[in-house]
Amino acid sequence: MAKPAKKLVIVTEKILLKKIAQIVEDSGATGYTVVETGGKGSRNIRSSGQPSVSDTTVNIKFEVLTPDRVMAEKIADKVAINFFHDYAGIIYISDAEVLYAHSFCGPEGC
Amino acid sequence: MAKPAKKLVIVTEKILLKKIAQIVEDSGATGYTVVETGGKGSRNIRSSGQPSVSDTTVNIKFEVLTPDRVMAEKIADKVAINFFHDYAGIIYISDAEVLYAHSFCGPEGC
Amino acid sequence: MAKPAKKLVIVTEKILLKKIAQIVEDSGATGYTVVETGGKGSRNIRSSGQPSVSDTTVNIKFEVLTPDRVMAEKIADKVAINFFHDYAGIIYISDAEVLYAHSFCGPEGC
Amino acid sequence: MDLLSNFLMDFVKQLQSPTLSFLIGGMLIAAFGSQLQIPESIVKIIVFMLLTKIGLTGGIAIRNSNLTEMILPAAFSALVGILIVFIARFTLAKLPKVRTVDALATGGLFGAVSGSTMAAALTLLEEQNINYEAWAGALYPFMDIPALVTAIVVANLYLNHKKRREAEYASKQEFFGEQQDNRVKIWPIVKESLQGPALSAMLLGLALGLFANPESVYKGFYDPAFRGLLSILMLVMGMEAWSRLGELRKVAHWYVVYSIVAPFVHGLIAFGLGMVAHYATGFSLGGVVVLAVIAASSSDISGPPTLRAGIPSANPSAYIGASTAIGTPIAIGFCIPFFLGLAQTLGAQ
Amino acid sequence: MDLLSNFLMDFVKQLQSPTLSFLIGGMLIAAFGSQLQIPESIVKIIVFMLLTKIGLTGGIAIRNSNLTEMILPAAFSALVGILIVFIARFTLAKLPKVRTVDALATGGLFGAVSGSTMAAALTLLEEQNINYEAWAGALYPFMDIPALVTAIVVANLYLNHKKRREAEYASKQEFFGEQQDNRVKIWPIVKESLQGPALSAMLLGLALGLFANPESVYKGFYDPAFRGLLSILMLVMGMEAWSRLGELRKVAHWYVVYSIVAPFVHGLIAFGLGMVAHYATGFSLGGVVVLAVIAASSSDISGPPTLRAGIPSANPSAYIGASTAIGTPIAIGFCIPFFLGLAQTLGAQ
Amino acid sequence: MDLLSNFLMDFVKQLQSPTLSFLIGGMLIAAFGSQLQIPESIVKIIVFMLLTKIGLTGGIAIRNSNLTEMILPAAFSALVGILIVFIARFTLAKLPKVRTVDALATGGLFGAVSGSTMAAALTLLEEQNINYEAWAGALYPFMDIPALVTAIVVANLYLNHKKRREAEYASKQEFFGEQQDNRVKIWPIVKESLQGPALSAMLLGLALGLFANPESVYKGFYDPAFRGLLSILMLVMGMEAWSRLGELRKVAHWYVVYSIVAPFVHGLIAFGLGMVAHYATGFSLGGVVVLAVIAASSSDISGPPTLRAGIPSANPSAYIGASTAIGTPIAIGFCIPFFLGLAQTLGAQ
Ligand SMILES: Nc1ncnc2c1ncn2[C@@H]1O[C@H](COP(=O)(O)O)[C@@H](O)[C@H]1O
Ligand SMILES: Nc1ncnc2c1ncn2[C@@H]1O[C@H](COP(=O)(O)O)[C@@H](O)[C@H]1O
Ligand SMILES: Nc1ncnc2c1ncn2[C@@H]1O[C@H](COP(=O)(O)O)[C@@H](O)[C@H]1O
Ligand code: NA
Ligand code: NA
Ligand code: NA
Repeated sequence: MAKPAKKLVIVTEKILLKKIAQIVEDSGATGYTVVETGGKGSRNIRSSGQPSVSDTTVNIKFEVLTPDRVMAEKIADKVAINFFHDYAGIIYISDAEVLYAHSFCGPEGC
Repeated sequence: MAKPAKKLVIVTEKILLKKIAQIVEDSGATGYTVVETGGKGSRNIRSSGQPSVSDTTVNIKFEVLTPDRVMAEKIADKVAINFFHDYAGIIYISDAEVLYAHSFCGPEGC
Repeated sequence: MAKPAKKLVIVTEKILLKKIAQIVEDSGATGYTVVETGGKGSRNIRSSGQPSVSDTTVNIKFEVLTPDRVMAEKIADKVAINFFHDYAGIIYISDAEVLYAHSFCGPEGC
Repeated sequence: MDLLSNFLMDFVKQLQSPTLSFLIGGMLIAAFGSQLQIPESIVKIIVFMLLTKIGLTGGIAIRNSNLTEMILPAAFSALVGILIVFIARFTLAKLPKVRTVDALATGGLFGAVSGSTMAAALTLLEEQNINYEAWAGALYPFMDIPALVTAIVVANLYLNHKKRREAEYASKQEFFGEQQDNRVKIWPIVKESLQGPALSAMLLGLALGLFANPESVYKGFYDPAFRGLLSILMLVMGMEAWSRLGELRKVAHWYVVYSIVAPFVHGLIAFGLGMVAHYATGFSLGGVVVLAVIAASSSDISGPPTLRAGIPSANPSAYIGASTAIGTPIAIGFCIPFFLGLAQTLGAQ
Repeated sequence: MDLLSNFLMDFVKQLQSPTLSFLIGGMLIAAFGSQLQIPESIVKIIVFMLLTKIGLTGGIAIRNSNLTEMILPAAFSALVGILIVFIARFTLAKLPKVRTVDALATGGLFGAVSGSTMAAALTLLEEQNINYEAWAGALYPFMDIPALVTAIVVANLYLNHKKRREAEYASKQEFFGEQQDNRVKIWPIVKESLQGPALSAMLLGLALGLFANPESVYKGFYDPAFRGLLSILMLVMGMEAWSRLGELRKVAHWYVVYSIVAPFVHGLIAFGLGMVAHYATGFSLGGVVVLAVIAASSSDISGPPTLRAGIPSANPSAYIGASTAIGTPIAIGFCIPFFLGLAQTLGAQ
Repeated sequence: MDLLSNFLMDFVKQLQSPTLSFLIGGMLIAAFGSQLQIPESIVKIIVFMLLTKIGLTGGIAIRNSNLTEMILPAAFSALVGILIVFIARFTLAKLPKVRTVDALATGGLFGAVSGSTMAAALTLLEEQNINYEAWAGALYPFMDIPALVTAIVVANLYLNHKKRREAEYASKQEFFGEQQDNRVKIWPIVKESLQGPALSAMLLGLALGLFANPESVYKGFYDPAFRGLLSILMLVMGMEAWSRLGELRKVAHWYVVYSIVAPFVHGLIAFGLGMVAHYATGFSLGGVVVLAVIAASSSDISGPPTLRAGIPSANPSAYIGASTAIGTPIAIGFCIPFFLGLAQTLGAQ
């Protein structure tokens, strides 16, 4: 009943939100989940000058379930090549099994 | 020392927060972690009419560690059957190992 | 091209944010991602008396990618021994593969 | 002829009022793709303050007034709220490509009341120096709750009925445990409405106005901030309306027609009933305008989640899109000036 | 007899004041399950503005006043703050099922000061036209910090002592590296208190009042917004109190008794010392009320995180529950009117 | 001698103004490690209200004024904005360890305008009773946009040029698809600037001031809240400046020198041009101060994201650090009093 999948995670600067959403949508993935996060890495950069004495969360984390590794790597490559020269970010994948999803599982069901 | 577990992830509409928390609690899981997220899927529905010109996050993501796949699937089934006909959502599981937890590991420890 | 890694997840009380960030940084990890979450566990404690009639998120969730299990366990042990006697919390790990990262992959690349 | 040109000049003048011009400004900057955001927490506190103020006004007024005056307008409010749902049931629901549950949810939302639209109407009445009963804002729940309850009850009766008839649904019935019991419970819906943030704030204000002495904070804080805060909320409404237009494209075009026509029809019905109260019990013309505007308005804050929970199978893109993207701007931008003008014309006679 | 009926009538009248009626309103709508939420960012800015205003008032006042007047009340504040912790140590901690560290943390929280309670007292004093020294609000840190420091120090001394005695703890000692060094450091606790958002805002206001010329923003902004913002904060306090009641059920019932009695006891001690200052150095009766109220109050914003970090093994459900769910409503709803009435009775003689 | 001591006394007096003292207060409490936080949503709404108010003032003023007066100051604003980028290109960029793209981005940010700095200047002008054209705030976009556009265009021309020359970049070129087309498009940059939250709010206010009748909310809401809200924003600016100082340590020290000197240089150039307009078309001395201050200011809200997107390879720690940690406090704390004093000295003659 469950359908094996790859879970792709992209953490990068908030300013790239729309551009990465576009890449994910173009890739053929059925959707994505995105959340604002804080974080620290080698660059430790904030992408906006927004006054933020408050503990602003300035990274975004995309989670995208893809049916196979190929699609995940395609998205990862495109994001990394376009943005990781100039922007902070990390991309990783792991295994998952989708149990229920409206569009993910194709006609034959999960 | 570590105890194998399943990590169940449920992403769905915010309006279901309390009902899903109840299902998780009833299932015997020792707890859950929940976060507001944005996202896009096949339904692309917002569940509230709250004025939200701001980039409101309108989904919720539950993460539940369960000792075995059976419990995870029980929760998933109940959520999907009750809500996924009418509400947007996705459910998936992956493997994890619990290292420390107050109640998760039983008397014998993790 | 991808580099195998462990993903360490720590969910605990928000008041420990700085202390845990310090432990992670001291461990040699290249970075971390952190997000505020809500949640319920055996302790069900809020760590601050901040008026919060609103649905405040009061836990924090750290995600740390480490090159191996040893580093992940070192961090987990330190956090658990120092804080889990008095504070709510859970720690688990899972497998991941890093595809792109600025500092994670060493000179030979991912 | 003269009447029409007067009316048009008045209309343009009212579009220039802070309330309406901020609404239009919001639509324009959203159309231009502005990154301006009014944070959600600010929107929440503004809604709280506006509705608390409306409640306080009402509560303080009721303390010194003859409550029997309120009976007829309140009854008419409830009547209109229920009627609007049935109008949707027998017009919108009959149109091609419109599902019955979606039509009922839309009717419920248009029957329910928008606090921000009401606040805009009260402000414009004051700017035009038209008197209205200070308790007029308290008519809100009398129309809001009956509309939502009716929509949810009728939709569930309809669904139950359909389920029983259709044999192929039989096997699925056990999944929808909650709805198996064929009686729809009304009190939980009423309670959920009352618990919503907008109605809670208004009723809180009402109770404090009635039983406490909030005059000092009313005069020093809630009242003076009212119009300014409303201007920000109008901006948000305008931006929101624009950004929701897209959602409407996905649903039947009849929703657009409904959202333009319904506010006027609902408002006129209420206006007519209000005039009955005017002649019967001396309900002021300003009060008649308030009644017409809350009928013309569609709920934007409390209504949608109540309906989403009460009629889960209805498509929120349809009813929220119709209400937020078209219904609310029409109600604020056209119905308020229209009913104001109507009352002034009648008052001048 | 006459005195009592006067007192009761006064009490009811004060419950109708905006401050107290919003508190009660908050409890009622929370009890009713309302979905109304005041966003956390709004609560934060309100606390900032109230305490900045109190600080500015104090700073501007101190500029023109004889500071020696402040010495005695400030010393009494510190004394009361310390005393309250020891009272908890020798009463609450001795009760069955109450752990000593929990009792000490609770004593620390009740010794510390609630900015919102103080703001409520200052507002009610003004509404009743009772004079008080404008610098009275500046007594806050003199009681707050000693109470928190004493609680943390005593708790850690107690824990160290216990650890040394109990041999079975020996092996675990190395885990608690921080506490191995048996001397408890005081300066970090003081610093953490001063760095908390409430005290920071008050001290900032104080400094600006003393060294700058903030009169224009004080008169045009901070002062006029004070009462209105306070009414919103009182609503939040009421809702919060109600929602915390559940937590109290999990801990020993003695916390309920303590939370009802302690505010009065602490307030009376402070009132007595205040009267000493009244006769000795002319400290006003209004000032005595302020002193009594800050003693009766328990910290709601800065205190809890300081104690959570300083006494990690104490159970926050116990001390935060006791303070927020019962201590604060008692202090605001009963102690303020009580000490006001006491002062008026004494003043009338 | 007398002039200098007068100037110094004036300077100290201006530091005591609410605006500047809150800025200093913010730096101090941040230095002390205070946990005080002004929530981001509050900062956003304050910026919205301040810039809407400045826009409204301008719009209402323009309605009643001779627009030709504005031509010369607006042209000078644009000139200064462009000039500042080239100054950075030929001074800062030539310094050791400073990358050209970083220098250009820094120049763009210092050429662009800070709404909060401008608001502070307008407030201080009013406190000192110095007249200025009510439309002076509307000069903002005339300097802001040209500066950002110039910086982005020049940086991209420079990068393209470099790429073509350096053969070893050839293989990578295909990755940077967007920049392959060697013409830099200007309209998207202008549009992005106009869409930013600060400029959107100002232009919205301007349009409403021009075409609607917002006087009632202007007088009852936006205007009276202005100074108070500004004091909170100044506090935030001060805290932010302190917390960004650390970032500057990671980049070349020349940024520190630039950030101290540049505001004065830019301001003096603008002051000079403003005096030309003063003698040529009667531009008021107050207006000259506004022109000088917006030149001295560096953008804090809209500029950084625009530059981050437009010159991705520039290091934000360099330009945001330089602007927020040093440029802005210098502009507000030193340049405003300096140019005010200069104008008063010239006006007294
Ligand atoms: N080892 C890591 N584990 C988890 N998240 C990381 C790690 N390294 C970097 N990140 C995240 O990726 C972002 C960008 O990293 P960087 O490009 O190295 O600055 C950081 O802000 C973190 O949120
Ligand atoms: N392929 C996917 N990867 C990650 N999240 C998804 C995916 N598909 C759907 N989601 C999430 O699930 C929610 C509901 O999906 P849907 O029911 O398809 O509208 C979306 O709003 C996303 O947050
Ligand atoms: N089984 C679980 N699955 C997911 N998160 C959990 C689980 N148990 C506990 N947590 C998280 O860990 C926090 C502390 O747990 P505890 O120490 O048991 O109170 C909770 O607030 C949850 O956010
Ligand atoms: Na209606
Ligand atoms: Na106290
Ligand atoms: Na500039």
